[in-house]
Amino acid sequence: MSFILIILSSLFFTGIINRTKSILSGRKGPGIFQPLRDIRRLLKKGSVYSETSSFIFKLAPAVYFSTVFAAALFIPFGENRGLISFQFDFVLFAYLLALGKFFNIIAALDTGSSFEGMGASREALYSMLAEPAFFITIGSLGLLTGYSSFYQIFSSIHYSESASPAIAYALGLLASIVFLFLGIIENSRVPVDDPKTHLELTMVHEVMILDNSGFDLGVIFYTGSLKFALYGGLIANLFFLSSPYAVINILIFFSLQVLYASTVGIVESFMARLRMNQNPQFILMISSVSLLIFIGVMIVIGKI
Amino acid sequence: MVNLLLIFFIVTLFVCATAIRLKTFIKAIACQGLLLFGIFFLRLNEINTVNLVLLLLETLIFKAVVIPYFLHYLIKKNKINRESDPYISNFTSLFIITFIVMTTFYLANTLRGGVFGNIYFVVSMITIFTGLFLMISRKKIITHVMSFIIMENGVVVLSLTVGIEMPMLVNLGILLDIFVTVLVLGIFANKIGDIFKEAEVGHLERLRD
Amino acid sequence: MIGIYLILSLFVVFSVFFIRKREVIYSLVILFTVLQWTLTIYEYLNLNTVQFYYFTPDAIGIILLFVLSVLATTSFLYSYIYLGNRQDTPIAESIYWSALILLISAISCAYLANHAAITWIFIEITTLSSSVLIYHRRTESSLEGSWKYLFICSVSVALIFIGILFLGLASQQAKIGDLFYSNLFSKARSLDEFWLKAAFLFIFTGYTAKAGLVPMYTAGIDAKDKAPSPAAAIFSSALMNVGFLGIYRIYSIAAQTNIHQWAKIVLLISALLSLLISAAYMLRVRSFKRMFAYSSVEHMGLVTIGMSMGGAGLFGAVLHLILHSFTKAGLFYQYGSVNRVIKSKYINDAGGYFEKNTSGALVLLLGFFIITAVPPSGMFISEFYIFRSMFDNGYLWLLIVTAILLTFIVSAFGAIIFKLLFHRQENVNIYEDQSSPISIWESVPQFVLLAGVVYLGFNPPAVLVNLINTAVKSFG
Amino acid sequence: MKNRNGLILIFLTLALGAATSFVAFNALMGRNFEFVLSGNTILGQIPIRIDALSAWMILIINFTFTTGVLYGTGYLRNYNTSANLKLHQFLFFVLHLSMILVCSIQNFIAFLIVWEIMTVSSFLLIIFEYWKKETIKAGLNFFIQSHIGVLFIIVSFIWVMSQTGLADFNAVRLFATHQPGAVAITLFVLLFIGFGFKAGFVPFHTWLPYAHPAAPSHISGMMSGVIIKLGIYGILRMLLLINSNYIVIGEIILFVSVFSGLYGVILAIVQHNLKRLLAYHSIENIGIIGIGIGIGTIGLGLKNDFLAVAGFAGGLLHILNHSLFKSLLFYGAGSIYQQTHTLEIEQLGGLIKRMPRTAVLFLIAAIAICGLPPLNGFISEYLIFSGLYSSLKSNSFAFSLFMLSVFVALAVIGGLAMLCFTKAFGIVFLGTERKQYHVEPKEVSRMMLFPQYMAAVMIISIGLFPQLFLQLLKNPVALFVPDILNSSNGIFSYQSGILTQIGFIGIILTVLVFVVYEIKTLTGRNKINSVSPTWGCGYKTNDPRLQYTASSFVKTYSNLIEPILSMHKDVAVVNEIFPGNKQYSTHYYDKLEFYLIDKNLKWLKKLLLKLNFLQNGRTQFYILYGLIFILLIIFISYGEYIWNTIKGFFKLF
Repeated sequence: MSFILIILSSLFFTGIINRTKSILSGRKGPGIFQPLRDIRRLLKKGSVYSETSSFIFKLAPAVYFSTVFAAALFIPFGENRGLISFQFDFVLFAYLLALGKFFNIIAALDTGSSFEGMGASREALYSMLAEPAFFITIGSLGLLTGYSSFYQIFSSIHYSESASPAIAYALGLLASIVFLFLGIIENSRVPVDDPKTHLELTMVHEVMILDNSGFDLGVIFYTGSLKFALYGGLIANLFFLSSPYAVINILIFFSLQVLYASTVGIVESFMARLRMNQNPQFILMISSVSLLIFIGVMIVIGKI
Repeated sequence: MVNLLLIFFIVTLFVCATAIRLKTFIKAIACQGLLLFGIFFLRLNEINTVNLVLLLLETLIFKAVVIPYFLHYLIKKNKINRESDPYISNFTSLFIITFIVMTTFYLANTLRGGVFGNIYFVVSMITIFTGLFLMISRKKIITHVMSFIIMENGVVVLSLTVGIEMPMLVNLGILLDIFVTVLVLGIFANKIGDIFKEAEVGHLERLRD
Repeated sequence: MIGIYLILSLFVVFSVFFIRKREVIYSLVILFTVLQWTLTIYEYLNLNTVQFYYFTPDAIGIILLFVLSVLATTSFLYSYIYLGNRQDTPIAESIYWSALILLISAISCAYLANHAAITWIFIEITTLSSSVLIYHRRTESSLEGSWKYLFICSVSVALIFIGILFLGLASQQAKIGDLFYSNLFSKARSLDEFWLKAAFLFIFTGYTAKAGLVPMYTAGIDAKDKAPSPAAAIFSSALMNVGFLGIYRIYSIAAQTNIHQWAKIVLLISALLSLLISAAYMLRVRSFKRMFAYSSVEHMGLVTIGMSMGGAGLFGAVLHLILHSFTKAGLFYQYGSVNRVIKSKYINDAGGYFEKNTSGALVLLLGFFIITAVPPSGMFISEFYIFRSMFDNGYLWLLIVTAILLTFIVSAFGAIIFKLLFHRQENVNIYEDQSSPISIWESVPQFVLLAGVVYLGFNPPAVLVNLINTAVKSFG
Repeated sequence: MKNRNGLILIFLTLALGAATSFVAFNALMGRNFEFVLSGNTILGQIPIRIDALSAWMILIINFTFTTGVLYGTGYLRNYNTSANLKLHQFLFFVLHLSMILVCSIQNFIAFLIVWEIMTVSSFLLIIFEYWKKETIKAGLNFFIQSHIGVLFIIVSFIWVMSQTGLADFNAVRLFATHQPGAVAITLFVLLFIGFGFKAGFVPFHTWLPYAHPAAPSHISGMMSGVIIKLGIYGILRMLLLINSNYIVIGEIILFVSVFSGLYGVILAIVQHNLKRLLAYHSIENIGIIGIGIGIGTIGLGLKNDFLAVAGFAGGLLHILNHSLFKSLLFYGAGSIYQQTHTLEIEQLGGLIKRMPRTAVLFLIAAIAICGLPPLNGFISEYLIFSGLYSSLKSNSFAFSLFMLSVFVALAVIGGLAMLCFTKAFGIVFLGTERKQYHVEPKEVSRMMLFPQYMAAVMIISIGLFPQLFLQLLKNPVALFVPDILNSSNGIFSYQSGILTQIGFIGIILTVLVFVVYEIKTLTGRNKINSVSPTWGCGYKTNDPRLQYTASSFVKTYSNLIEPILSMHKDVAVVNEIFPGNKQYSTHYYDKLEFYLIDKNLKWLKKLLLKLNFLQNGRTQFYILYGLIFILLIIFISYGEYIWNTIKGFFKLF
């Protein structure tokens, strides 16, 4: 259920971002489905391989895509579970994404270019720094609900019934913020990274895929937006109402995805990219936010 | 009478301490041998012949004659210069020996009586420690040998306090000891004299870590 | 038997000294070896029986005598090899042999003597003969070494004599009237404490020269450094055991009285200082033999600690003594062949022994592990016992200090040994030209000794265990 | 000649392995093996017990040694120093035997003996290339440090023996039950330190980074694969025996382990030498294993079976996993060294084209060690994670916070490991070559590849079918948590159910990758695929020196952790107008090693060397010592008395 929705939303996610940006910058930007067209065109194209690169380079995009794809299977949809769900599935979720990153990085190193190595090193470092935030957040949510899989956690979050609703809602909000920024980092958008920059030295993600072309590039692009949708889905799960009509939830889902995308767009158009050496602080800041969540949970379940 | 001899004995120690020339040293040793003989002679209340012979051998022959002569011969043969140049100046050593004498007497008196009261014991202790002190404070090998002999004399005196009622064995031991050590020490000193021309201990400091 | 032994050995000594024909000497040496072994067996067969009025073989004496006989045999063998590889005058050789035999017979008698003065006399003789052995090379440094050894030992022997006189004083006052260990031991309680203390102090200080403990260990180092390696093997094993035995006897008397605690403290001070000094010098020692000598100091320190602890500690100490004798002797023998491969005796020049003489290198390797009490070393067991006794007696701090020092020693020893074995030496002219290559058979006896150490450590025959236990029990 | 020895060795190893594995497997299935050697007066009785735990270790040992002997025989082909080689092979067998005995003997003294034999033989195996100075140095370092460790063990054993009078391991249980808690904890801490030296827990780890590069690669594989695990075995064994105060003990273990894990990986990243890097990773993995054991122990303390099972199962499984992928990695490093004669990461590059098989195997191991699905590393880490997560629900804030930090730490370790191995694999195997080789590197012999395939197969199969291996772990875990054996307790089946799903996902993932890749190739067939130089952003001539280097790869990171590690920079300042050639080099030093070991060693040595005036070659002094000693003793015994008399003396006037 949620899987299909995620796929759907992923189709126009990037489009929405670009649209928001264009609107905000007063341009008549490309249509929402422009990115899809790009991807389709790319998929049709043949590809150019660097002579230094090896099969790793060819394999990496496939792995990248399939890890994110597999990860998407975990996302539940409100009351009804995701395609795959078991205890502590979020560990696997996180590590799947990590696997994808792993291959991206070594693929970048495979080209033997200095710029791509640079990007790779940044990507590796940032994702490493981002991991605590995710785990703490999920951990504390699990603590709040007393469950330990995406499905159970999300299906049993009912802020109103918790000991102190106010804090609970605050927690939900915080969690969504954390997920939002995690998504931004994972896809390396502003403020961590600016995909539209033209100086390789300042890129993170884009510079890693300098040498990819054709099919590979298309796959990578699509995976990017899929990832966004993934996190959007996670956020959405925080706010589903337990109502008999799935329609409402579906609406919530899409609206949240749109909201998310446009937020990213807004951020991108109003914020400048951080300086490279400030990124780590920024990312760690998210972790500390997630620690706040933990404290909040402790308060809610009355351990402090 | 005996006490007089013992006093003389101590005097010889002072002589050794202040002796600048090795000759005096040797003389003092010879004279110690004589004194020892006298002491033995007077001390021994009953004399059986064997004991007497042993005594004569020990004191008169060896300590008074043979050893001094042998030392003298060594000095002559190895052309060892005649000064017994010490690390510590004669004055200081004299002072230290006096200190040793005094403290020993004092401790002997203040400590419990019995053997401590016994003057032989005191003298022997004085002699032994003086011998050790001379050994430590002198440079030449030959002086080492001499101070060793002095120490041995002290041991002999000590054995007087103890060894009278003891069996012959102790005397035998002393005899063997003197014989062996002095002879061998002498021989080795001689050898050293042959190999290192100027027979000083200073040359014997190669073996070290 | 002792009488016969004394006469025969004297006869052998003199005839070796005067008849300077190789074959005669060798046959006489073989004769003496047989004599030595017969003595050992005979004394074992009639244990604790008074012989020749002054001699009574007791358990520990027998043990050490056995060790001595083994080492004497091997030492003869290696002396044969050693002299075979140098061109000495027949006089020098015959002096060497006679001195060696005299030394060994004196040591055996000292083991068996039951009378303080008698022991003392034989100790004196060992001093003489060993100083002759040290001087065998006829070089300046060897002369210096033997001189120092002789002088220090004479002084310490004099100290021992003073101690014995005090002991006599005590025994007079206690109406014992003689100096038989057995009598003193049985009537120990009646001895006057003050004199006993004095006697113990002087005798102990004197015997440290032989036993290689602080304070008088100094000369022994030079002696082991300068003596030919087969003799050095005896020095650092059997001769040290004599010193140990002397201390053991007087301490066993003291242990019966109220001064036991005091005597224990004296022993501990000396032992701890010995460990300290050996550790300190292991870190900066420059030549191999000196290193071995210092490690002997360390092991005697351990033994002394064990002895002072008594009980299991004493058991461990005696075992340790035996094993250490074998191991150290083996190492010294092996060093004899190292000397034939590598000219320099200094550690800095050494190296590459593994390629030059593999079997010997293996001996050194095994010897290193065994001497540092790393299993498969029998010494591990004895050290374990000693440690345990320390723990049981509540000397935990001592245990810790010992452990730290031992670690230092192990590391220093290892660094040196492995440099000798493996270090690629740039200047090849330190190696002797292998005109007479060392055959594997030369290493075999050493392997046997080391194997013996392992065996005795892990599975000591009942005989040995009983002997040690009787010794420990007699200690009270 | 040489080959024959090699074959004999292989045969012996396999025979021993088969024999012991048979026994061990039975034990693992729950039929424990036990008989008592009637020792002698010295050793006492020597019970030989092989329970499930020993069995697990023995099986791991046997597998690793099988791969090791095969790889080693290929690896040592080029060494033709016959005597040395014979000795090496002999010792290899001794090591194998002693390790199996370590796992089975349960008598204090006998255990210490085999333990030390293991140390000695491994030490001698390490210094195979004895002609290198640093090899000897590293070997001795290893030897000494394990010696210190053994001292700790000896002391604690002596303690137990003198309290109980027994030499059997069960004496520890007796001791622990009859003593107050503090004593038991102290005992455990002593033992933990002792075994920690072997296991390489921080701060007892400093020997690893030297020993591993020094040893020949198959030996490094052995060491990292199994030898350090025996330290873990010892700790586990003692845990079984000291069954009290589990919570405190568990927290101790957990704390040390987290520290080791983080410290190990943090330092691993900045290493330039491949084997050194791997060595630091061993420290990290020991940390992970320790975390598992720690939470298991805490679970026992809290009577929380789920926690205990997750912890111990994760820890034990990770022992196996680490032995697999770490040995594989070391074999890979060995192959690289054999072909290129260097292990400096900065000098390697582009090897994937020259030795593709090695590269793939290395990649598999790298992914596994990062704990990424679908390989075995993830499985054990998952188990540990699950334990940690469930332990969050405790009823004290402090405890939860502690657990959360451990939780996060584990996650961070994973991330750092990823950073590290992307660096290692990427720089070494990918890109273009950074230097010219005298001999062109080529793929290594089958003899060396085959064992690596064996390990790789194991890795993948554990990754895809974890539930089977979890079943094997049932009895070992049951030693700690007995009541998982009765059928009512569903924890085990529950976990294995989850693992089945994980394995299933792994399979899905692989299939998915394959499918996508196939689609691409199929669609790509009728298109123009061209090959051209890497896009240098307009810079035409591409030169290998332009590539991103290992140091620059981790530069941002090393700036972040500057305070933790001490970096020595040799910077050449450019101050002329026409600067000449400049060198810039950085190398990192282990701060803990500096502060804990080097410093103390220095002052201790100074202290000892102060005694050097003694043997000064002057006879007078030698006699003086005697005199001083006598006077000292007199003063000690009569000091007070003499003092009084002297006072009396002055009173006279």
